[in-house]
Amino acid sequence: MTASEIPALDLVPKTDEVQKAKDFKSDQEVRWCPGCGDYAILAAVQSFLPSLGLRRENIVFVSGIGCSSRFPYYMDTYGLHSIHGRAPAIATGLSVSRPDLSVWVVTGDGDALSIGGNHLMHALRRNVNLKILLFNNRIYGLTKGQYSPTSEPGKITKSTPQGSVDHPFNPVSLALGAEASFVARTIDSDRRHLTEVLGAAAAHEGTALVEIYQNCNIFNDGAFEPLKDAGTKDSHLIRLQHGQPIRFGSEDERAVIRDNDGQIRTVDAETDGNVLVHDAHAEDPGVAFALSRLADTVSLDRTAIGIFRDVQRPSYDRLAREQLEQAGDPAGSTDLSDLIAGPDTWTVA
Amino acid sequence: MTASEIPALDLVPKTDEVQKAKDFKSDQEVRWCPGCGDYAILAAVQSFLPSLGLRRENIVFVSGIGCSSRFPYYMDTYGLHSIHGRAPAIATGLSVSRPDLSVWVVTGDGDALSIGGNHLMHALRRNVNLKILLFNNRIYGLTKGQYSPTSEPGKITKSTPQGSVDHPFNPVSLALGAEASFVARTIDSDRRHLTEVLGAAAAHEGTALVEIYQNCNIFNDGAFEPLKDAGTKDSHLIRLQHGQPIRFGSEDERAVIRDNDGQIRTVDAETDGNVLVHDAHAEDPGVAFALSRLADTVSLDRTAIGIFRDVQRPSYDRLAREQLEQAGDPAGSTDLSDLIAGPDTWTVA
Amino acid sequence: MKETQRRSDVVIRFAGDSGDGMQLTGDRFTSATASFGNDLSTLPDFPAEIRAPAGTLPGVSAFQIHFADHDIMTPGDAPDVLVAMNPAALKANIDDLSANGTVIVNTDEFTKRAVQKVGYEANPLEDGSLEKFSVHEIPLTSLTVGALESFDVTKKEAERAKNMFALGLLSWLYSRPVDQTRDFLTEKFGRKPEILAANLAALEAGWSFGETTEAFEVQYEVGKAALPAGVYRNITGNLALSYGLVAAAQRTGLGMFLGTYPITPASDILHELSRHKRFGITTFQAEDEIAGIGAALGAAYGGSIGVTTTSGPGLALKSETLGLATALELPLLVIDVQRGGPSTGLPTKTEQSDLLQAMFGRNGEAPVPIVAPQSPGDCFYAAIEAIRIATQYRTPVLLLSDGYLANGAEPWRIPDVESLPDLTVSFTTEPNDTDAKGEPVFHPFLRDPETLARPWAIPGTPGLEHRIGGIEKADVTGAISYDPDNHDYMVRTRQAKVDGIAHTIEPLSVDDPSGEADVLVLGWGSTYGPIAAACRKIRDSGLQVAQAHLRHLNPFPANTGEVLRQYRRVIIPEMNLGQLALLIRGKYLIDARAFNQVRGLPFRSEELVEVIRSEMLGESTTRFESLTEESLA
Amino acid sequence: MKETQRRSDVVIRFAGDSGDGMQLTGDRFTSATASFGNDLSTLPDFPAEIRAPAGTLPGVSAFQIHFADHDIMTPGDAPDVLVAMNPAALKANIDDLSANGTVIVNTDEFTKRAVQKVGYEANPLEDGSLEKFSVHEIPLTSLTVGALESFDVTKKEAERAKNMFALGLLSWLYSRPVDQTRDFLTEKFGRKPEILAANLAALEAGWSFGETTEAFEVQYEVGKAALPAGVYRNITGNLALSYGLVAAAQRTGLGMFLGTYPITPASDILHELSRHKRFGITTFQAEDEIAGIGAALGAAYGGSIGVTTTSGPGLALKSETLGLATALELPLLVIDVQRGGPSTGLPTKTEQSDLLQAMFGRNGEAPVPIVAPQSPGDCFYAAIEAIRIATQYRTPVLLLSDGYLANGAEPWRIPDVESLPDLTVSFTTEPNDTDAKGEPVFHPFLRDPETLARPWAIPGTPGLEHRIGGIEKADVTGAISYDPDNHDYMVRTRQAKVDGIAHTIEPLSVDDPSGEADVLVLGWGSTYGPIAAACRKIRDSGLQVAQAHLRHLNPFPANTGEVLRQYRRVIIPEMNLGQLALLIRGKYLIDARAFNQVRGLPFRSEELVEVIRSEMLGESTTRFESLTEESLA
Ligand SMILES: Cc1ncc(C[n+]2csc(CCOP(=O)(O)OP(=O)(O)O)c2C)c(N)n1
Ligand SMILES: Cc1ncc(C[n+]2csc(CCOP(=O)(O)OP(=O)(O)O)c2C)c(N)n1
Ligand code: SF4
Ligand code: SF4
Ligand SMILES: [Mg+2]
Ligand SMILES: [Mg+2]
Repeated sequence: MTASEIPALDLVPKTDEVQKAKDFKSDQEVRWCPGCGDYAILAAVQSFLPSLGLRRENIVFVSGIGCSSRFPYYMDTYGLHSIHGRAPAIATGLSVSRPDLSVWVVTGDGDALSIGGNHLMHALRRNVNLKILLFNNRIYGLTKGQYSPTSEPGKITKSTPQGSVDHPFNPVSLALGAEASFVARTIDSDRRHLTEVLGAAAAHEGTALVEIYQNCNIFNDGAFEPLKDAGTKDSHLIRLQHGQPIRFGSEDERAVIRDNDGQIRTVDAETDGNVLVHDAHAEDPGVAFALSRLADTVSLDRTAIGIFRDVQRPSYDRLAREQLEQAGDPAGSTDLSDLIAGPDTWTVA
Repeated sequence: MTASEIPALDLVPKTDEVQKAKDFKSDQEVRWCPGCGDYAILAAVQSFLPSLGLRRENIVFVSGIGCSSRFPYYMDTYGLHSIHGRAPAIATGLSVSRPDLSVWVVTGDGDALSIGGNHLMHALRRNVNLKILLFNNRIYGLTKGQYSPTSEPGKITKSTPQGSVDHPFNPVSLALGAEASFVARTIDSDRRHLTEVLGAAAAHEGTALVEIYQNCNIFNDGAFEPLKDAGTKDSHLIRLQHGQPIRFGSEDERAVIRDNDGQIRTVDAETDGNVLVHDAHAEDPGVAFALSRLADTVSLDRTAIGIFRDVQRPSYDRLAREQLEQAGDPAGSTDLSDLIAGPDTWTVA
Repeated sequence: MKETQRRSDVVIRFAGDSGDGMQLTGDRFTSATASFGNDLSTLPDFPAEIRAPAGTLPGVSAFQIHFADHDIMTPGDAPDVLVAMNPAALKANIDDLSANGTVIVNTDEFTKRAVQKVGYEANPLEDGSLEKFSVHEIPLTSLTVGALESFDVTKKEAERAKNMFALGLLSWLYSRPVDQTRDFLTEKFGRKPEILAANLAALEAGWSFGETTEAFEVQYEVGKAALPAGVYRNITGNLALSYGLVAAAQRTGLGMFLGTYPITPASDILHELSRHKRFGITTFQAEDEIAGIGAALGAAYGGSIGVTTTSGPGLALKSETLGLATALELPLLVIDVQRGGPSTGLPTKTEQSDLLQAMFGRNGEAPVPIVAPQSPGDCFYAAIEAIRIATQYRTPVLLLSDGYLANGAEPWRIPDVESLPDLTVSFTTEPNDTDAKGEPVFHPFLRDPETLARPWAIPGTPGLEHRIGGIEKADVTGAISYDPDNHDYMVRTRQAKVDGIAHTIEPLSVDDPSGEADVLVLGWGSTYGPIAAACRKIRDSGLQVAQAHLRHLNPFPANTGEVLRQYRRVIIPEMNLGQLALLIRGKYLIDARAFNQVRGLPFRSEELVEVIRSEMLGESTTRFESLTEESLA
Repeated sequence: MKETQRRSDVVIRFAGDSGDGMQLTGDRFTSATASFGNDLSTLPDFPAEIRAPAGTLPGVSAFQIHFADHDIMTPGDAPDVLVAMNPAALKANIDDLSANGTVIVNTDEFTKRAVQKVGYEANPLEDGSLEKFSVHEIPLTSLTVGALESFDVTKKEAERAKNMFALGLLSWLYSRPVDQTRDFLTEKFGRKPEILAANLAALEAGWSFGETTEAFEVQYEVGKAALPAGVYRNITGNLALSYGLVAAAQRTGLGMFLGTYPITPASDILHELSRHKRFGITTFQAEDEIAGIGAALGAAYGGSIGVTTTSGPGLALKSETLGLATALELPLLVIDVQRGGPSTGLPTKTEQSDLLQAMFGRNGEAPVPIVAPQSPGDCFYAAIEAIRIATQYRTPVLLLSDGYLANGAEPWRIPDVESLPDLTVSFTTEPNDTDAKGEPVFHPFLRDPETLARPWAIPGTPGLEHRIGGIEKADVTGAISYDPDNHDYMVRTRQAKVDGIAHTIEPLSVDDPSGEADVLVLGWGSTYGPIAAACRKIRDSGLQVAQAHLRHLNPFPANTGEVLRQYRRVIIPEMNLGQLALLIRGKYLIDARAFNQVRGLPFRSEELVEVIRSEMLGESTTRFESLTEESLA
């Protein structure tokens, strides 16, 4: 599906030129640590964008502060590196006032969920037309290694020498609780999956939240190793695919079912009948939420990736635009004069 | 259950004196509009507190800004009327540093969910030992009637003359997505239910979020009428009771079931077998979340009230205190001297 | 017919319970007075509570109007007439009444209980305490109910119409027209014909009561004021500000985006603008102040006129993002309708105590131009001027209004919109530089040599793709730079850009009719009226005094120092503890005297007269803040 | 044995890639130097990126140390020795080197590609551009790898030890002991014996290389400094500040609660305090800065010493809550470790540009006392002083440190903890007033007549239940009050309380050995060292100059005006655009001259010498900011 076929991108100008990944590379030197997972994501995004066929100047990346938030500098599009946690708010003003832009937000687990949690939630609830890429490395990278709101309990970091006593957020659950219309999760190292998810996000009208598990090899190396290691990944990862029964394990020997008490559970070897079929388009987010709860925060066993939810709800942008249009255009300066005069005037000669 | 029997209140000093509601009335004139739902909540809280048997001076009410946030002035306990949205943060510092206090937060839908959304979410995730009463009147009262994050779509207010284009939060869903260990909903006018829920919240270790539907008779009169009106309330309200099958309607002719696709639904007249039994203590919040989704935002049909979730998870306060205790006491000034000297010193004669 | 006496000006204060409709009554009286052709000025004063409990002091809501047959400057120091709808209203306001003033009381509400409730030991109508005033005791409630007996309304509804009775009575007493009020009521109650009829009847009854009762022997007349020719309307500051924004947006040719969060007394600007989408204005009620300014900044980046409105506590929250805007060098308008502080303070009262927050409330060297209107109607022009600066200099601009301007009203000569300045903005659409190889390139921080403004090149412009951010940028290219000298240069350049605005603003002008004054009173913002009134009174008494008023607080007009140095003494009255005074002293080393009040209310001009005069005559200066050693820090 | 020459002081700068371990190398050299008994001062300077790409200019990380046989004030203007681990390090630092300075370069990294990557046209080691320096070309990497051939480490691991080789070499060159470094490595690599062995061997190899190679003919010695008697340690500002907080908490007898959010360069205070729970210190990493200060304020309400730490952007976010703290009148300590602004600015660089934000960055009149340390070790005492003021006056206090103090180090005489001030706090536990009926009551805003502090009565105290909030309060009772005169009174009283602190702080003292100076240099914060060094140099040259340094920025010491007026000329150097200068000029009407640099780096004392001298001699003053009309606004 190219951009011209994506209704959500209707208003964004297209190009006929053939674009390459390198067209999206800016002249700025990339300044992440060697080995950082951010490189893989950058490369994936740069390779993915040409498939949309949008005019480069109509794409904007807005970010907050953090290692991840350096992202816009490396993209040869418009870009705004803002302040900590506020990117969704800033991007909201841009997106609502400029329907001809494809607006992407790049943020980190601290930026999006700690200081910026409120803006993220409100963007989701309003369904502002933003594609939000949340690089979750479960640590504060840029400030050199404090725990974040997604760090596992008991984590020992610079600020928690005795181990963190915080219970972490699950970004997918949080987003679903905040009325998100599109929520997905993917992994820095899985280029194909990442690209697929980016495509679905781009095609979505409204806010698309994409959580990307990202390795910070300096301060939290191997955080997602169980999901990457050849020995464990098949047993740990649940790949959600719309319309497919949810089975996993190297030989599909595990499955997700709904149980008698209403709970969604994973089981070993189950008969077909009971296996839950994934419905990303279900109006009710209840099952998607339940799927987000399967993962073990520490071992990462039963971690679902893919698109949890993707439903249609008019974007805030569209509804706001419709009100503008309904209001009509003023009849030039006559109207302005009428407005400021109001009904009660008198004349002094 | 009196305070002495509630483990969560172990550390809060008790009194033998018999307390009455009026012992909790301060000398300040109550300044809400005549007819405001806040009066009923105030009366309910004042009547309820004596049942805990706590020493009055060990109870603190912390609030933000809004009509609801005037609450602490009317309680003859300690009280702090703070700034807009920040009460959970302020109360966190108080609660964590003072385990001998029973700390209550009073907030509104704007205060808690608009400007203060992030602090609320983080308190919930950490499970700070706060009892949060969220007066939801689906409007900004104090600033004279703008829509709030819980207002229904299309709402016409001072700031939305063409109707709001925001999609509202569901506070119960949001809290569950934010890892809440206790979430309940009740109604200003139902004194018995309100009192019951307050009791359960007080008995909970960690954050207890209680959403209270509250009528603002000036700017949003009748917002919850379908849940109060004798003609509609039985058909609209789902009263959750732990361990009970979830049936509702004036003759229990409606029920909540889990469906084949994993969804939780309401149905008319259903056989016993399929009716969902409410389990407020379920470790997995999936079903509670699904129950929170049943309500229709506009008509309020299928609105569940009661305790959605009430599970045990050690409070942040307790875990933080344990670390303090583990660290031990310093050996007076010797230890302080050792600390500041450090290992590498030299002497200048 | 009764006797008619002429008055050159009158001050009336309507006071009652929050639920008594005093704001509406005042508003209607104002409207009639405006259309009659008087000059006028108003001061609403209402409690922070929505409906404070009936019959209590904190529940009193008041509205003061000053109207005259000549141009006036203030809502008046002391009312000539107090309408007190209940004991609380009497108690809360009686001390302000001018000597020999008139009191009209609603005796129905002076029950023993009601009187005691507000702390009167005895009924003030009976204990002789009102002796020095001319008191009219009128059972307003029962008269209204009586007049409406035959109407199809409940007793409560009838009682509620007592404010219209009072309005009718006062309209008669001061010979005000009531047609407009009739139209207004017809519009308002169009769908409730019984209520409409009752209110019209109450209005009528009040008028007739004046005409027939013996209590009132004289009717007063206040002639039309000789205002400059033109078409006039009555306008409040918040409304004028809103219209100024609409007009400015139109003159730039761009859309406007208001990102904001409700807060008293700024919310009405949101309410107003949300009704004018047809002028290309998008209003966004954000989740908080930070998101409000953030969204406005995002929209500005996209090429809209970004605006955010707030009051003091909200401005504090916006600090960090405002700093980002100074670093990004994008146009942005931040409007602070100041209220009483610190913290929540006195949310419905007025104050000028955010000036230094506006100047300095950001990390690092982050200069922001500041503009302040001086009267309700002037809010219109101040908004336009602020947007001129923001767009031409690519900078956030702060506009400081206050609670008094916001809600106060005055007659306003409606401008010809064609005469408003042309603010057409042109975005950069082409490369503006060449690289080492001579290829055309776009440099987002290559400045206009005149204004030092950087180009405004918005997303969607092909070939100008670039990235900006809050980290220090290299001169010209805008690439991230940690170079020490570049940083020093950029810090100074941003400052120089803001300082340079002084070249495009009118010089500070002095009002000194005789040209012989050696004392200058310098003000800013809403104190213009009281200061001007005080200066006029002083001149009327035969002394000379000069007045100058700053519309631009940052930068100051280029001639400010020169002007101030011409006077033996400069006096700066402010509704804060001396904030402008600090800036003036620090910059010009002039021993300006600060006269400060932080009472949540505008200055009374009589008080200013006293203060200025004592300074002129070299009498006691104890009323001045000693700005030296002891107290200013 | 080689020849040994004495030097009175030396400045060395280690520079390399972020990954080269230059901070560690500098740290170890410092530690050895400190324990040897020199006086010293250090300046780390590292990029904002965690690991900027290897071999690039932005990736260069440097550490400068100045050590001497006498007391010194600064890390030195220009290094005598530059250790450059790669071409980027050479390029970024060579311009700072003193004339005839020594360069030690790691030739292994000077490949053609590496040299071109940083923009050198030709290899600087070959093109003669380093001619004026004494250059030692040493293949540090290969020598290290060679020395470790027999060790059980990978080549990469061996290469990584090259910093230890360099450290060994420099230690030999300047006769530094290496025992402590050995101990340190043993501790650090205890669990990786091969790595430990390799590092120790590399250190050894570096030392031997110096001793044996002919490249170095002379070894240097810098004698012990005659510091005041006592036990010393080396300490950075952030560490001293952390210890000051622990000590102050102990002296108050209360628990401490740190509510904070990580931000460079303040985070280390959180890291440090989180390790000292046994002193009753709770650290809370909040979701943002607002929650950080909020939680600290909540804890203060509960009777803890509430502290929050941040840098400029975080202080902006805390503004609103800080205003609440001034209204609640509760003790609270807000620490701002200033960095380069505006906005994100230069996060790892130093600046003094938050002073006016600290003074005025809140809505309404919300005065906050400000304390600023003048050296790394002084951070300890400043923390104690700030907590004294906060607890005794029940007020939030701002402590302004900066990036230079935070990360810079100096030898510090360890104080006897018993000699620290007794800060015991007593809460109010009994009613403090009587009501109309003579019954005992508690009035939360009945003030101490001496300090104007209100009682601190914490929850849990029976009989003193009361409510406080951000709305204006009635004097004494603390009930909500909208009364105009009460508001004016309360605003002035809060100001008077803060002003009154001046009575309890030491008067401003002047350093003017001859007593004959007529020019005074006034500073605050971390500029103390460079200013003192400059003044010393001027005096050494036979001229007289006076120095005074403000530790309290609000209120100023009571004698400040008196002191300043004694001088013909007052010069105020600041790392901002003249913030203290504005306050001093505004308050004292003294035509103080501002000398400003905003380069993210401490002043070089030579530059200050030039500036001060030219002012003394009445020569060109063009280097001064003209604080009159044109530029200060
Ligand atoms: C207002 C503010 N507070 C704090 C900081 C310091 N800070 C910068 S990035 C960051 C957190 C980074 O974590 P995350 O968002 O997870 O990004 P990452 O570096 O891990 O990609 C913090 C606390 C800041 N720059 N601004
Ligand atoms: C920082 C700040 N922003 C805005 C306001 C204005 N304000 C006061 S209360 C309120 C919202 C009230 O709504 P809600 O929390 O629902 O409380 P309610 O009055 O309905 O009980 C707002 C926007 C403020 N006081 N402070
Ligand atoms: S610190 Fe971690 S997240 Fe940041 S650039 Fe380095 S590896 Fe990546
Ligand atoms: S405005 Fe509404 S919420 Fe506020 S006091 Fe009045 S009725 Fe209650
Ligand atoms: Mg992270
Ligand atoms: Mg509300």
